[in-house]
Amino acid sequence: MSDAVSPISAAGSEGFARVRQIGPLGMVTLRAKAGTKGLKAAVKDATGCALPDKRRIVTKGAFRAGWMSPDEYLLILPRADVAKALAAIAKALNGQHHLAVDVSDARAVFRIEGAKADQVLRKLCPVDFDRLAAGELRRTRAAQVAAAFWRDDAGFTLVCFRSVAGYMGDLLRLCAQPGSEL
Amino acid sequence: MKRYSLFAIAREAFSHHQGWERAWRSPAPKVAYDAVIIGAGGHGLATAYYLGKNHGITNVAILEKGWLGGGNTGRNTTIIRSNYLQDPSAAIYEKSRSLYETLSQDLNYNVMFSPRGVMMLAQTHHEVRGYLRTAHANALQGVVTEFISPARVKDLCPILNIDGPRYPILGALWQPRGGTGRHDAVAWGYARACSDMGMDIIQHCEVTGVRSENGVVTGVDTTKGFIGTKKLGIVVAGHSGQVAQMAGFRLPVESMALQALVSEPIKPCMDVVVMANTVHGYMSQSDKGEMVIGGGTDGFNNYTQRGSFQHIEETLRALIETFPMLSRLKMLRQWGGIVDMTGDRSPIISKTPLGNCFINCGWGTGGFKAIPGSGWAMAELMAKGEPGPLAAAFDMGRFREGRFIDESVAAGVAH
Amino acid sequence: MSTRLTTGGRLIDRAAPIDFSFNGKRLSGFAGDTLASALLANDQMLVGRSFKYHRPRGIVASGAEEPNALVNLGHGARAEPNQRATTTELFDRLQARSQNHWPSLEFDVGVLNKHAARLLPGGFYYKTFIHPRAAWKHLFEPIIRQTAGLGAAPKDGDADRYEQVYAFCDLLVVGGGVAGLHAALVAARAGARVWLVEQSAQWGGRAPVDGDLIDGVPAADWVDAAVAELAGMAHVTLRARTMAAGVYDHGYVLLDERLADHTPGDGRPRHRLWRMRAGKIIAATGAIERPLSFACNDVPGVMLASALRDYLVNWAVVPGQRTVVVTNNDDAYRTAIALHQAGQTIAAVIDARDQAEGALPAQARACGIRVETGKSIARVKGGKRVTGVEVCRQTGDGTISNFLACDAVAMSGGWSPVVHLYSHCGGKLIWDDAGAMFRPDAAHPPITHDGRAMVIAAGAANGALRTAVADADAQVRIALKELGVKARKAKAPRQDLPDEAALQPVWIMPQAATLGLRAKAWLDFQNDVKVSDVQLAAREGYQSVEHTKRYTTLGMATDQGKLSNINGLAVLSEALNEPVPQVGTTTFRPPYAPVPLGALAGEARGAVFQPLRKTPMDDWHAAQGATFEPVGLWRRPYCYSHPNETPQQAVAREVKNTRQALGLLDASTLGKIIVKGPDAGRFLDMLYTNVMSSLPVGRCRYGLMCNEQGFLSDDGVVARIDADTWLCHTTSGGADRIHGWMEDWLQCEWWDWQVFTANVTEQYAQVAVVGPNARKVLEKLGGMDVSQDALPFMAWTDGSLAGFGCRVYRISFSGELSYEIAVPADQGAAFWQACHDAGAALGAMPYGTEALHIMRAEKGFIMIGDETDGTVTPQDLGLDWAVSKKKADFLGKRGQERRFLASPERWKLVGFETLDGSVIPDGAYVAAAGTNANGQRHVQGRVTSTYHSPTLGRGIAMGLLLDGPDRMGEVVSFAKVDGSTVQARVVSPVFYDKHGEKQNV
Amino acid sequence: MLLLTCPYCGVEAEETELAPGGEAHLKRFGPGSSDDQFEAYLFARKNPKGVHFERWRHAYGCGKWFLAARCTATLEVFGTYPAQTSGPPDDIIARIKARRPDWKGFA
Repeated sequence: MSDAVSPISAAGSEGFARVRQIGPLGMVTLRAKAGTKGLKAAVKDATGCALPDKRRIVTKGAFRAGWMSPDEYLLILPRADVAKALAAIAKALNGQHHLAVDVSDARAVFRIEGAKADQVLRKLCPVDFDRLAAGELRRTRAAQVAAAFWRDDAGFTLVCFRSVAGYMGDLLRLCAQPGSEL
Repeated sequence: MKRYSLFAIAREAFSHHQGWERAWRSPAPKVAYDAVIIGAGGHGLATAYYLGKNHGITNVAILEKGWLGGGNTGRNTTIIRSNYLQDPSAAIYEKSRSLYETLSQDLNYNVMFSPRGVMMLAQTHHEVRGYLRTAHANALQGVVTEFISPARVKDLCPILNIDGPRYPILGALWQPRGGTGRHDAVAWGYARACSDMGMDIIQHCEVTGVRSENGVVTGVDTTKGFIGTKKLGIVVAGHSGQVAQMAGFRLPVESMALQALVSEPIKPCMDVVVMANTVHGYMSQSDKGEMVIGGGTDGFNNYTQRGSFQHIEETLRALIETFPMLSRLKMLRQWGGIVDMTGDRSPIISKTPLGNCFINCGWGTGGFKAIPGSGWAMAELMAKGEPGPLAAAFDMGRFREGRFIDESVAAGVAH
Repeated sequence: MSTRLTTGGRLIDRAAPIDFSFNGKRLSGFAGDTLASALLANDQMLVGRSFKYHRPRGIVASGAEEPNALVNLGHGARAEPNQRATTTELFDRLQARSQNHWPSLEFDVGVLNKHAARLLPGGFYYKTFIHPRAAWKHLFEPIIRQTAGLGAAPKDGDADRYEQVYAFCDLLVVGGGVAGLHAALVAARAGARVWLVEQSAQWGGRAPVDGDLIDGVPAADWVDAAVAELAGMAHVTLRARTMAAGVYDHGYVLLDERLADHTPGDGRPRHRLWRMRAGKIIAATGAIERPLSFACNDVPGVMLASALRDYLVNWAVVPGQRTVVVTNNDDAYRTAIALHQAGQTIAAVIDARDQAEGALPAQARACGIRVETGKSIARVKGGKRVTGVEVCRQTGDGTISNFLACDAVAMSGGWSPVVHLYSHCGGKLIWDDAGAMFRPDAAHPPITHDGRAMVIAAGAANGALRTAVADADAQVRIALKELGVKARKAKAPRQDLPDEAALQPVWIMPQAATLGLRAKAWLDFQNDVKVSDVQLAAREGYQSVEHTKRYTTLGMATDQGKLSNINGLAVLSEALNEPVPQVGTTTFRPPYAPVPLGALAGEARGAVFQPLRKTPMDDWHAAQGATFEPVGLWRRPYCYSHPNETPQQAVAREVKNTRQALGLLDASTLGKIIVKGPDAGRFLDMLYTNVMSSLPVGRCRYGLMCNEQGFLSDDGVVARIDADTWLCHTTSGGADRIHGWMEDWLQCEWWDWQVFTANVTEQYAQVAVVGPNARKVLEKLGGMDVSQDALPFMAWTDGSLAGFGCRVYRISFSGELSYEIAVPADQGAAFWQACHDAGAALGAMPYGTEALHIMRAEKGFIMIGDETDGTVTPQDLGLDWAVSKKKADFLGKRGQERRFLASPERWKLVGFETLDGSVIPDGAYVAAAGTNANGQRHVQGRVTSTYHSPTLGRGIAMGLLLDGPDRMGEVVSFAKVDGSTVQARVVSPVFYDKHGEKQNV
Repeated sequence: MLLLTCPYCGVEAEETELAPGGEAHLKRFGPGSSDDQFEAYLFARKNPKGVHFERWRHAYGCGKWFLAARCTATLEVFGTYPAQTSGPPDDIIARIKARRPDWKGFA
């Protein structure tokens, strides 16, 4: 067993906003219909978080639970806790129709930080950032690929697929170049 | 009809061009005709022209709800080629291309057919195999094409970046006798010739109903009154579904917006037509110097003659990657046309549930190049009541049988 | 003599001189100049040549409507043709060259004198160059192309970068004149999120130039205060140098911001394209003055009256020392008065109206300016610049009454509202007889997704030429109401303007101008369309306004008819004897003014042109110097060439090594979708042509998917994970499509079925360990039992190898003993390296996609996209065994029952073996005797995959052949493109290890 | 550039976040259906110039398919609703009728 290697090895960059890749994180996709018996408990047991409302992401320390669709949640947690979380979900949802799967390796995660961090994403995502609520998990498009992000602590955390981590890193750096502040 | 020539121009110049006669008459509709064609676009006018020329039927009216040539004929990117994969397509497009070669002389109207050559770039191994297949098919179909090397590609079109890091050009399917034409002139030339044969082109005359008795069309209601006819041809491109509905049948077509744009004119820098299917874009340079660029089709039903802008952006990204010198040129104008897409993206030239009613539609994104051939085949169908060899495979029955004419096979895409 | 006055110029900074060059000549201007004002200041009247006749051209206008002053700007990777001098801000060391002439601007051999021009009326090319046929392509067309085309084509890529930004607002106000500023103020004070954009670098529009008073203060001061107030509000965004290029459906507006056009190379993006989504759009885009159509109105020195005033007031530049003003309205008198006040000489004001008694004419007369009413210009004298005008009666045919020497002519034919943005999405226009103009029809606006007006015109753009602020106030209140924003009650600012008398529409000057004069009266300066051309078009039956436009090219130049359209339309309507509204207008299309293609492509160039999907082992491949090929958006190694090895040699080596020792393939791109739930088995039985519900846990099964037509769309191995969980492998690049396909059926058709899917393609790196030594290397890695007994062919198991937690599948796409091992993607590179390390002594080498393809072809395995092309059924490929006969239904079953698909005459899969051992060319067909009714050769089959087999040392191929499986042993001939043929024997498509002994050991 | 509100996640999504999916409320015909039925299912489309019901997937968002009622002549949107319905909901029908009094109804 070797240590997990992040999708791209490039270091962070300083533009008018700071862009860096973070992780590795643990991630679990949980699919279950709202109202499924044990769903709340499953999310709680796996992450300590309440079941998120539509388009919300709930944070509890290093654990997060995000609403992805009416029957899909994204649980974010330390990598070491994934197996434990999967076991907790299996237990809580035992006998209920659901799907829980480790997707920790399938994603790349970026932090975009600084007072103008939103400007970087405004160049990539068709999202009204002025109206982005606190604790909102927005799934959308970043340039030509799918992405999801939320705002916290003077910055944004952005999740995309692993295979396009290089593309995403390049894009974010390009859009944060000094001189291109909005 | 006064013939057009350099001498005629010189003669008229002395009288400040006061002596030119009308290119086509604007008559009021007669009570009835031997044949009525709905749609005075390129295809409708060509149908009428060949009805007269090949079949001696000249008591014909061509009804147009707007101005003649104002639909897709007047808003396409004017590419003429016949390097199709499937036999029926290759046959009708090649017939069309060969008619284009002499169309200016046939019509005594310069349609500016410019056989400058069309190349379709192969940018993946898969695309190479697809075009090699087309080249083989074309050789057996009597269509002159050739798969050429990247060096030859560069030679024919120096502004191409053949070493693109992402999609280097691996070769191209080259049709030297393909090219472009002046779209408006095609409609105008046919209109003038039809009018000269005594046919009535009736503009601003919208068909509002199709009347039939016992499965046979008797005439059409229009904004200029009822017009009786012995045969009816429906040749209305994007609005085919609307007219078919009036006639009481449903078509396997959907109407969508296809977009195009031109740059500002620049001095000649590109002597061929280039199509790049992997990155989705095609381009030629008009005689005026504009870079004429074809964009994508929206994926939703739309009758607005304007499309969604992201397709223009996608096309331009692709073309700037392929032709880096484009970046500082400017978009002068963009527009859309409504194309009717069939289930297999190939056209329909077919009998209909009504005995004397025929339909020509579904040319999708490829109608301009087909105008003469389509008119030729449609005229034969209307005159004889049965399709000739050019039209036979394009009947509507193919959808029921699963007998597709699927050209996407050749476009380098798997499905 | 065009010159700069020693005082004045509200926009220039005389303390900041700027050097620039025109046609290599060093000139100087001031900061704040446009290229046009600077050229005029340097007496450079002649700036270009017209499109068709190569006539000398001078500056006519002062903004985006300029048809003539187009230059080649910059050089090398910053060369830009057709740059409009009137909207180009001057910067240090700007280099401009004039266009469309040879050898020089002053002496152009392309110029056509009046006799030759007479041979080229509108539409002349349709009537000639018909014979001989070949001459068009080889002679006429090349000449026409060379003489057309304006600027030179850039040769290089672009040194600059571009970016795009998404933006949102409640109200977008387009136009930073007083109407736009006021509209923005009202909306901003009401709390709406407002954007205000202005295409030029300055706020205020015409009002400061004309010296209007607003609420009693000079317009310039009012503008400054308004801008300051707006700039101080956090919910307001102000952007100068930003043009609203186009309005699209549902409130989408493209705004082109020119960031660094005037500061090239400063590191900023050159343009920024804002993709605005606005709740409502106020088009306060102003109006454009119209030229008048008199003979030789194209001679340099003839300008719009408003432009002349702009140059005087903004830049202290006067194009002549002695000016004639010609007009049909009062507004142009402002120019005469302004020139007079600046100490310039006005030869006369020629007013086509019989009376000119308004306040402005009175003021002009009071200044001592001579006013001639009922008069027009018969003809302008001069070649490369105006030397005088011949004056005549407007009602006559052009008989000259007197001559006025002058070196500039200021013309005004009235004003046309800028209705482009209102029209882009279908807003209708109405003809305003009083103003002789088209203006927006508020009853038929362009509508947005909620069915309400998307664009509301305000101010001069709405036809309120003299009550712009009041109109803007009314319109913005309508907009706010529809947006649900409550506006504060307040009186609109008062605009104090002198009264103006009505204009008199004048479309041809003089009214009954002779043929000769009409043939010299330009409508479209750039495209050389004259009054006589439009009249000819009408006479020849090109009577629809679109026909006229296309026949004559009126309005099709790079200014898109901003100056010419209305005049041309009116001339057409007179020729047809129909009122203007009946003739209608041409369609306004985006963009309002040309936008660089680079800006529209945005950031997507070079490395980020498209997303490039990489596997976890990609760095390793790159380090090994792999030749990559695109597979969808993925890149995969095609082969790994050793030094001095061609790709072909590398592929052959990779095949042989894999068959003889050990090959390693990065198979991570393979699609992996988990399907789970009580109904998952039933669901997969619908999706696949064969039965998946019966697959035992721990086993794998190859499956086919068809579309509803019955044609093959994907294939792959399915593994049963547990009682209600399956893992479906798809083709590389097919995962998203197939996952979407699954979700479509689950969400839209069988939504009551209990099935969940998850696309886990990227969670795993997958390595194919292939060849006789495959088991040995896994044993060497150690950690689990991979023996035939423990893990038989078509089984899978979870375990660990060398400490890597993994899932191992005993499947083979090569025919060799083969394991596919999935490990978490983050460990993929390490596991891949571990396999190589462990395999080094066993002959391990990586292989790429081409070796993969060859090995599968040697085994007769089909490849989606090669054997299939969207028109091929499983039965065509001899895969009947994988199509269930028992299932009542699956996707594609009904389609396959249709006549053409069920026909016994379909082409079927066979192998081909050339008699001479050569490789059949890719894509070759098997011809049959005779031709069809269209003269095309009959065909009876084609090759689908053809390779040189390194294993067998000769060409092998698969293909489809009529009655193929019944024709084993028969020799058929493939037609090559050169007309020759290749003979091949029909054989089984399995060329290697026919009984599958190697993979199952 | 359409703007459609996803009925599942409530995002007012622009067209680039969506994938179009053709006519809505088609009835699937499988084995046992007549040639007419099967041909109509696969190919015959209403393709109206006016009120149209169609499928969209919130592809870059929550991934769900939904249905939209839209005018193909003006691009006006009358409403969106979940895909798990066999016909347009009453409130959308009412809204369409209010704006298009001469609309013949969903058939």
